[in-house]
Amino acid sequence: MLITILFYTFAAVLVGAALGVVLSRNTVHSALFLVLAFFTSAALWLLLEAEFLGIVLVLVYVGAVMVLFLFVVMMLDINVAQLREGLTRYAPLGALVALMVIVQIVYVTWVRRLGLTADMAFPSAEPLRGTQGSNTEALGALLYDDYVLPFQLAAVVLLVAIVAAIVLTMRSRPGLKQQDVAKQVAVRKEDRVRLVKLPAEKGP
Amino acid sequence: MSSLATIGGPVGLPHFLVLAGILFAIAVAGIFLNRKNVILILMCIELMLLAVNFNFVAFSRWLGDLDGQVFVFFILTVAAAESAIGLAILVVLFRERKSINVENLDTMRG
Amino acid sequence: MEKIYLAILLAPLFASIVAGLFGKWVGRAGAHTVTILGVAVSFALSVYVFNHHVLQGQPAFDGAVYTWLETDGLTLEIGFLVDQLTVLMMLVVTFVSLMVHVYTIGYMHDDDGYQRFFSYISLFTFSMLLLVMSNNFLQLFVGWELVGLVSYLLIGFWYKRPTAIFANMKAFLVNRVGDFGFILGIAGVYYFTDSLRYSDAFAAAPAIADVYFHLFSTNTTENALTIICVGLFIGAMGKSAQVPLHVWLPDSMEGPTPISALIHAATMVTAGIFMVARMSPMFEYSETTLTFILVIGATTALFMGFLGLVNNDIKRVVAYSTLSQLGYMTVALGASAYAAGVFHLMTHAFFKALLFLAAGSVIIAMHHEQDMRRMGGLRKYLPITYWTCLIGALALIGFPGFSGFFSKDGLIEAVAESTIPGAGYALFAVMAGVFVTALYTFRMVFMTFHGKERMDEHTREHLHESPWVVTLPLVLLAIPSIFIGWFTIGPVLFGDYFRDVIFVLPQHDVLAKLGEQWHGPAAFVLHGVQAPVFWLAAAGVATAWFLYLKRPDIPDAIQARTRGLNRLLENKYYFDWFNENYLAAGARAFGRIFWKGGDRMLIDGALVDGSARVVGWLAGVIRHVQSGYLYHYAFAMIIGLAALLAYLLVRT
Amino acid sequence: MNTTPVAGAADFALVAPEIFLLCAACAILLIDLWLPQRLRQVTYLLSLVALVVSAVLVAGLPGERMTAFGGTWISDPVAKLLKLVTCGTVAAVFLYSRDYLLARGLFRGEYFVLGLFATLGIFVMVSSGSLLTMYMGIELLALSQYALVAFDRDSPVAAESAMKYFVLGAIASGALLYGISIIYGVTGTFDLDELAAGLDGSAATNVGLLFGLAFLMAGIAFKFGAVPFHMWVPDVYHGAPTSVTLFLGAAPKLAYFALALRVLAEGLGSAVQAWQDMLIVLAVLSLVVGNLVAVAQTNLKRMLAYSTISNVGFILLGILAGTPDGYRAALFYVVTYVIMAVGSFAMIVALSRRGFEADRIDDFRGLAQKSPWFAWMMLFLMVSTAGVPPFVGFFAKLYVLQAIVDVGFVWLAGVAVLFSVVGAFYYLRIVKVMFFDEPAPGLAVSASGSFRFLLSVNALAVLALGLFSGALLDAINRALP
Amino acid sequence: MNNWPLLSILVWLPIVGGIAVMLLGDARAALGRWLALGVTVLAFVLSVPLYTGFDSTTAAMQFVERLPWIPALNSDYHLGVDGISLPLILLTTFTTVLVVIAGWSVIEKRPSQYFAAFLIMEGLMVGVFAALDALLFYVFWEAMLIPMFIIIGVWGGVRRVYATIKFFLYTFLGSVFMLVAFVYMYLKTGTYELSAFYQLPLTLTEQVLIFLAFFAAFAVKVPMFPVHTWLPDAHVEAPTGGSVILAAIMLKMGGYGFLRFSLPITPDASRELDWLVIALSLVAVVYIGLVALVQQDMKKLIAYSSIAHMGFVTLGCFLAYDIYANTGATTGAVLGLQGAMVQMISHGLVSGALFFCIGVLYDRLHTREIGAYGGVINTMPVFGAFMVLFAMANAGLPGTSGFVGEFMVIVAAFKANFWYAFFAAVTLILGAAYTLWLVKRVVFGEVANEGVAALKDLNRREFLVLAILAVGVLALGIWPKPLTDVMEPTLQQTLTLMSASKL
Repeated sequence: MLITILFYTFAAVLVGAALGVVLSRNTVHSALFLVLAFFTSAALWLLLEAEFLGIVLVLVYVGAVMVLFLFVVMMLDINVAQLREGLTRYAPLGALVALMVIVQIVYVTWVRRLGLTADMAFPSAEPLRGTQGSNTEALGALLYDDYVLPFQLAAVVLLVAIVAAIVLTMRSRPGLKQQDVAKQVAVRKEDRVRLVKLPAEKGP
Repeated sequence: MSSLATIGGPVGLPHFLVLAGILFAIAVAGIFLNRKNVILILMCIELMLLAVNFNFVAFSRWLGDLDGQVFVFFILTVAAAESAIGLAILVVLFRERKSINVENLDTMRG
Repeated sequence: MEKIYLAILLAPLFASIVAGLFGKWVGRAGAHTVTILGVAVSFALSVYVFNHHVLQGQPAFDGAVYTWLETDGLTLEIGFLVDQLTVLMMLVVTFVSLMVHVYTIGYMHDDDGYQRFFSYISLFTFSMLLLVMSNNFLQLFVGWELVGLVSYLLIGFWYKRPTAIFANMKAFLVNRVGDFGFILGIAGVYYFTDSLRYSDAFAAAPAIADVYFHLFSTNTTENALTIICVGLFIGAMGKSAQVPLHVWLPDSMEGPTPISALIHAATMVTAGIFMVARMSPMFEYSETTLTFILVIGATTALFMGFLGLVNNDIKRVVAYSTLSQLGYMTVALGASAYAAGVFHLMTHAFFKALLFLAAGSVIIAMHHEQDMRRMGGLRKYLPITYWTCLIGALALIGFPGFSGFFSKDGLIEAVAESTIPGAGYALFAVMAGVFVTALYTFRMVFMTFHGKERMDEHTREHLHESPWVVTLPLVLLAIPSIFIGWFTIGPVLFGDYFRDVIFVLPQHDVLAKLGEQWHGPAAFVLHGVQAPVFWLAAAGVATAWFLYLKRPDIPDAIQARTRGLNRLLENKYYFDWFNENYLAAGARAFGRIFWKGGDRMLIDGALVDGSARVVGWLAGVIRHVQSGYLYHYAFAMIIGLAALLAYLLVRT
Repeated sequence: MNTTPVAGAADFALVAPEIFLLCAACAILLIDLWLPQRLRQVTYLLSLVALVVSAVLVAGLPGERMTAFGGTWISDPVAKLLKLVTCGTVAAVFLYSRDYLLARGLFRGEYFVLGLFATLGIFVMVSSGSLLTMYMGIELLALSQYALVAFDRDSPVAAESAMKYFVLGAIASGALLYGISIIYGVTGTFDLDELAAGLDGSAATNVGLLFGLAFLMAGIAFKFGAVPFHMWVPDVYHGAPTSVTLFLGAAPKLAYFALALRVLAEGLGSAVQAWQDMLIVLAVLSLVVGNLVAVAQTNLKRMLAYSTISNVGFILLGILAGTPDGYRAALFYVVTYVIMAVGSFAMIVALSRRGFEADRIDDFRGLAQKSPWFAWMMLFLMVSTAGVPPFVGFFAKLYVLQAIVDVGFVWLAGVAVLFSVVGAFYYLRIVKVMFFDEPAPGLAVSASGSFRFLLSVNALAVLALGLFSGALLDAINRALP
Repeated sequence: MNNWPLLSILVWLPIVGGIAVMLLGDARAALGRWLALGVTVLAFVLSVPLYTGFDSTTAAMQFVERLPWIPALNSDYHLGVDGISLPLILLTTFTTVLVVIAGWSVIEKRPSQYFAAFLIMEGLMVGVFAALDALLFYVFWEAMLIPMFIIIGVWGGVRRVYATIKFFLYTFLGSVFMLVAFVYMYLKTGTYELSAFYQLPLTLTEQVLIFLAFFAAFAVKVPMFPVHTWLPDAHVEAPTGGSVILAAIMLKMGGYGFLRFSLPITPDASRELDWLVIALSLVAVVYIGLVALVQQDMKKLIAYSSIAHMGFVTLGCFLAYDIYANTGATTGAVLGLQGAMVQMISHGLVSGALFFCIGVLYDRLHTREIGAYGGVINTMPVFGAFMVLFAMANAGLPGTSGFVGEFMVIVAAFKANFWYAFFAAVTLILGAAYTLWLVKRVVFGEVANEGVAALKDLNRREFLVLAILAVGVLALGIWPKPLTDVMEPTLQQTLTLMSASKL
């Protein structure tokens, strides 16, 4: 019962937060709603015994990504007034389509039960535990064993993201003092040291 | 720790799936309902991925199979990378246009 | 013998090629020498062949020269069928052609296209020989069209004259209408015999006569042989200028006079007559066709004669006379008196060529003035021309003793005997025609050679008789015009000259009935003098004398009184008017409708360019979906996704 | 846990090319950092070397189908073929891009590095044995492409198109993932082999599976650029620097083909009827919209983008046949299309100069008089894409037609050829502009020797492959037996 | 000589020559011209042994060459000639020589590409007629469009772009359906071999669909009403050489296709649908004849006349079924087929010659409006003579080649149905009407204007071309037997194939 109450509570908050993200006229508010959504999701995931992921969601998402978002929002000095207009005349149509998608999803998952014949209730979750009874350990074992390849690829994806972010945003503005590694490495002594031959001063 | 199964309450897989579906739909609607702010779109994308993750987590729990959670792990990673690039593009866009208004992104059409 | 036939055929062709392609090198003298030589060879050899087949009674020759093509069991050959009919035609053709060649030297003396002209007339001789010597329908058709081609070239010989180049096109096209029927007839022959040889067709004719087609609906049937024969006869109508395909012949007078004589009087236009006579084994079995022929021929004979009454162009009067006489010949064919038709063809060839050449001589003298109203009294300036012309005129009106008398009288009597439906009308027409013929013929003679001199001073001062090259052919043609009937009427009409060649069913054999009363030419002449035909002719001459010499004011008065009739005649029964304003204009109008409405608007405009426009329009419309707005794009994706989901829901 | 490690030396041997490529990319990234601008050529050359070595390594892979890393990785002949073609294509793209980048001050090492990362992404997709690996590959490729599109930071259109691409791509990723999640839920696995083994004939009517499939399909369709998930294509092709368009238009198609092949044909082969129907709709729409809208374009890059969409229709036709013949035909189509697309975009590059993009159709006016040779080369490429024999584009279409007629879709073949005719119109328009119009002022091909040579080889290959399409067909038959 | 791969040489020699000419470039155009002439003459000379070495007693394919081409599809590089293709190949090599001569000095714009295009065309056209593999055939068939597209588009008249795109798309649209039909049959037989298609049993529905697909391709090419409208445009805008090739050879491919593909492969559908073909053929004769009558542009007039004449080809091809139905025997059927073939060859010569004639005028006055001429014969007597000759041939005058085919088809048509012959024979009148009216307005009459007054008669090059054509036209008219003998066994075989039901 408690679980049920918790589920519905969090679910309601989650949906509300999601709506808040979409409907809020202030970008910062949206971002904060999103944070809220992540938090409630983490809670729900905990109900599903996905502790590691719940924590990661909070840590990585709220801690890193959302901060990044906020950072960008702040940095870009956006004309808030201009962006405030928010939803427009197409809103009803959009809502209708969204509703349609929801109806379809609900129909399939709820009414048709995805065509699955098995019990829809959650079974006991032993396999989700590692030898230590920890979800994290079990995940780790999988990641470094079965999924070692995707794991490495995830690293590459992050690398690409880094490279891309740098390529796109780093720019050398004129007048900016910047270290040029290549120049430093390629420097030759002729460039730096000028040997000046001075005639010896004649003694008096 | 108590589990959903032991309680045997009315909250089952479909509840989570529907919740995820609703999230997904809201995210999608958010993308095309929003006429002004690109950042909001990026947030909606995050929301959408969140919905997907819900599915995975729920299925993982229901199937008793950790692979789903592994997938979520990767999605989170990728999503982070994605938002980094998305924001980078946003920055570039803003530098060029001094605006992140979606309605201004229409120089190419037809 | 084959080589001789080939030589007859090819000598003029060779001459024509030399004169035509190498005219510059051989020069004027070279051109006329070689062509005259060519035709002379043909003529001489024709005489030899005549001797061989007719006088020595050698059997007819029927054989191929070379295989034109061979397919599907059908062998198409170029070959010869030389028998009495052929020989007769060959003689007529080569003789008249020779005369015309000689005459041309004088007539075309000052023309730039001298060599070209000789080349053409030699080519014509070749084509005509090809036609008459043929032993199959293909070659017949080839010759048929080739003579048409030469006719086309010659009518338009003076290609700068707008009237000439209009007339030649008209001639060709009208002939093509005839050929349209002709080729269908030929195709019909092939349908039944799988062959185009005369012999096969003739043999099959009785059998074909029993076959019936459903042409217009399944309820009506048409006799197959009738269809074939009518088709063939339509060809003849074109070539022999029968109503309503006669319209080209008067216009063809735009060509130089020698060819009017050669082609448009003596030879080519009689090809139709020849052809029907040649096909007598087929036509005999189709009485419907014979009736058709009778009616057409009779109409032509009478009504074209009327037109000769109102025309003032000397050549055109002769031309209408030719039309009328061709009608006579056709009537003879329709009455199954093929021999009479061919006989009239032969005599007519001489006297009509004579008349034309005489008219040409007049025209030379008048410096190419053809209007008879500006002539008169030429008798004393052009004595030879006058006398020869008079001979021709007497022959034409059928003055007893002249060649025309024998043929025309024989013909009329044959018609009188005929029992084929339509014979009554035909008899009336040919009888009335006699009067009309005499009237217009002597109108022409009187207006030209007698009476007041109506030409201007300048012309009168320069009037003199034509050179010998012109008068010699006149004289040479005048001789047979007078005498040939005496010698030939017996064997040709009543004898066995055509025995093996022309086939007549016993119930149609009018000439045989006449033959029962045949007592030689002299008796025939005597009988002729008492017959109404003679008196009709005499009345015609008298009327002409009265109207055009005695009281020249009366014709104008008559004309003033009968304005409607006069207009009808002057407009040639409105045939040309109808053809030009309805047929030709109609074709052009349809062409324009089809082109502008069908091709341009419907097919090109609506379908081709239309589909291109639709594509362009659609492209423009769909293009707008690509609005550039991110949310539209996203929206489209979601719609697509929703559609896929919807599909899935429908499916499961 | 005492399980034996999933990965061993043998596994790593199968990913040797990828490992090398990754190391090379990282190395180049580092080396580039230490190079002065005037030595930037080194990066370029090293990238080419990396591709060549990768290709050699790929060629050295075993010829039969093998799996590694617990089934997440597949090494089979078709993967080998696709990787080899990818190496060649990317190398060509690099070669074509050099002058363009140099002229615009974009000649930076990152272009090549991102290109290599994208190549790695393609490799991963091609060899994916599970949906997870596939997803990683997709994202690796996609992220690299987003970055490449925005590579010209001073171009407003590039940023705009990158943004569109990114957002829509993310939505598509979301849909794809949603689909994967449902399929995972229904089947309990995202290993493709297990998936295939676990499904039977009833799969095509399983509502859950189909539900997932629909989302999955949306993702795949987006990647391909099939209508109605195509909207990004014209804008991105148009907005990106031509050298990037060159990249986008070519090699990734190979990966998307692999995506479809692996997921639909291998993983969900039992549900063929379900995805066949969906693909029919997508394919027909792509043919119709792609060909129609291309007609109205004045910008060559946009036109080629729509042309891509229509060609995708053909590729999908091949796939939807659902038979080995169909997959082979689609593979043939993809490979040849890539060759033609590279050449076509390279032609734009060849004509462009600093400050002049040569991407309007009008810019090709009178090329036949200024540079007849290149006009003919472009003609080859255009008529080949239009599907006129004896060029290879014709055979590609032919094989696709064979495949769909074979499964009874004669009407689809009819639609396809009908819209090929519409398509022929706009390809002809290029020919028309080049050959029939008077030259535009200042038009000339100012490319370097190697560029000219490669472009000529490229265009002539279109002809040669057409004349001897049997050889390529044999190779493909061996790769996809 | 018989061991030489003659057909391959005829296909590839011109193509290689064309590429060589193009590579020589405009700077060395003079050399290119001579090279082009050399290649075409050589090709013509090499095509003569095809005729002399041809065994005209058999319907079997001769000079066969066969190499594997696309083994995976069982598609071979398979060439050969029989009685149908041989005359058309000869016509091709013959006409191309004349086209090269005719374009000798007239083409000033990009001459090397001009000659190259024609040479490549020649090779492809020979390929079309020689291919015995459906795929190979299709490749040649379509590839041909490209050089023609260029020829019309680059060297054409004012509306050349519209015309050439229309031409390309029209024919392309028709052909693609044929491709689908080929694919279908390939899937049934497992090979693209033509002879396998002949033996493939097909239901009536299949046959009808395949027939219609073929029909789309061939009817456009012939062209038949109502898909003919590309032709006048293409002809009018094309340069002289293009018009000649178009009229002389490309149109023949439609007729060839009917004989080679439609009739033998879908005999039952042909029987079921022969009324359609025949009706459209007769419409072509009458409707198009009337349209030709009112044209103001010489080329357009001849183009329309081409359509009308090609109506005889299609008519002749499809008479057999009605002949059998009407007479209970097939006598006359081969006559119709022969007529169709002869008509094709003859039309190649005659319309080619007429387009040359118009080209001669156009080169001088740069207009094709009939109204701009008149009395040309005064200043150009030799030309006038040729023009009249070819006009007469066009009007089907006996003694010229134009007569032979028409005569055979009309005569055969009577066997099928009186009305077929009736409407076909209308061409005697209409054909003469539009042709002679053209001659009257252009050639005859007083010198119409200063332009005509300043005309110069034929130069030696033009004379040569027209004289050669004139000889051809006359020779074929006077003695067509050598031509028909070659075709006879093959057409008999075609008749056998088209009368053998596949059901």
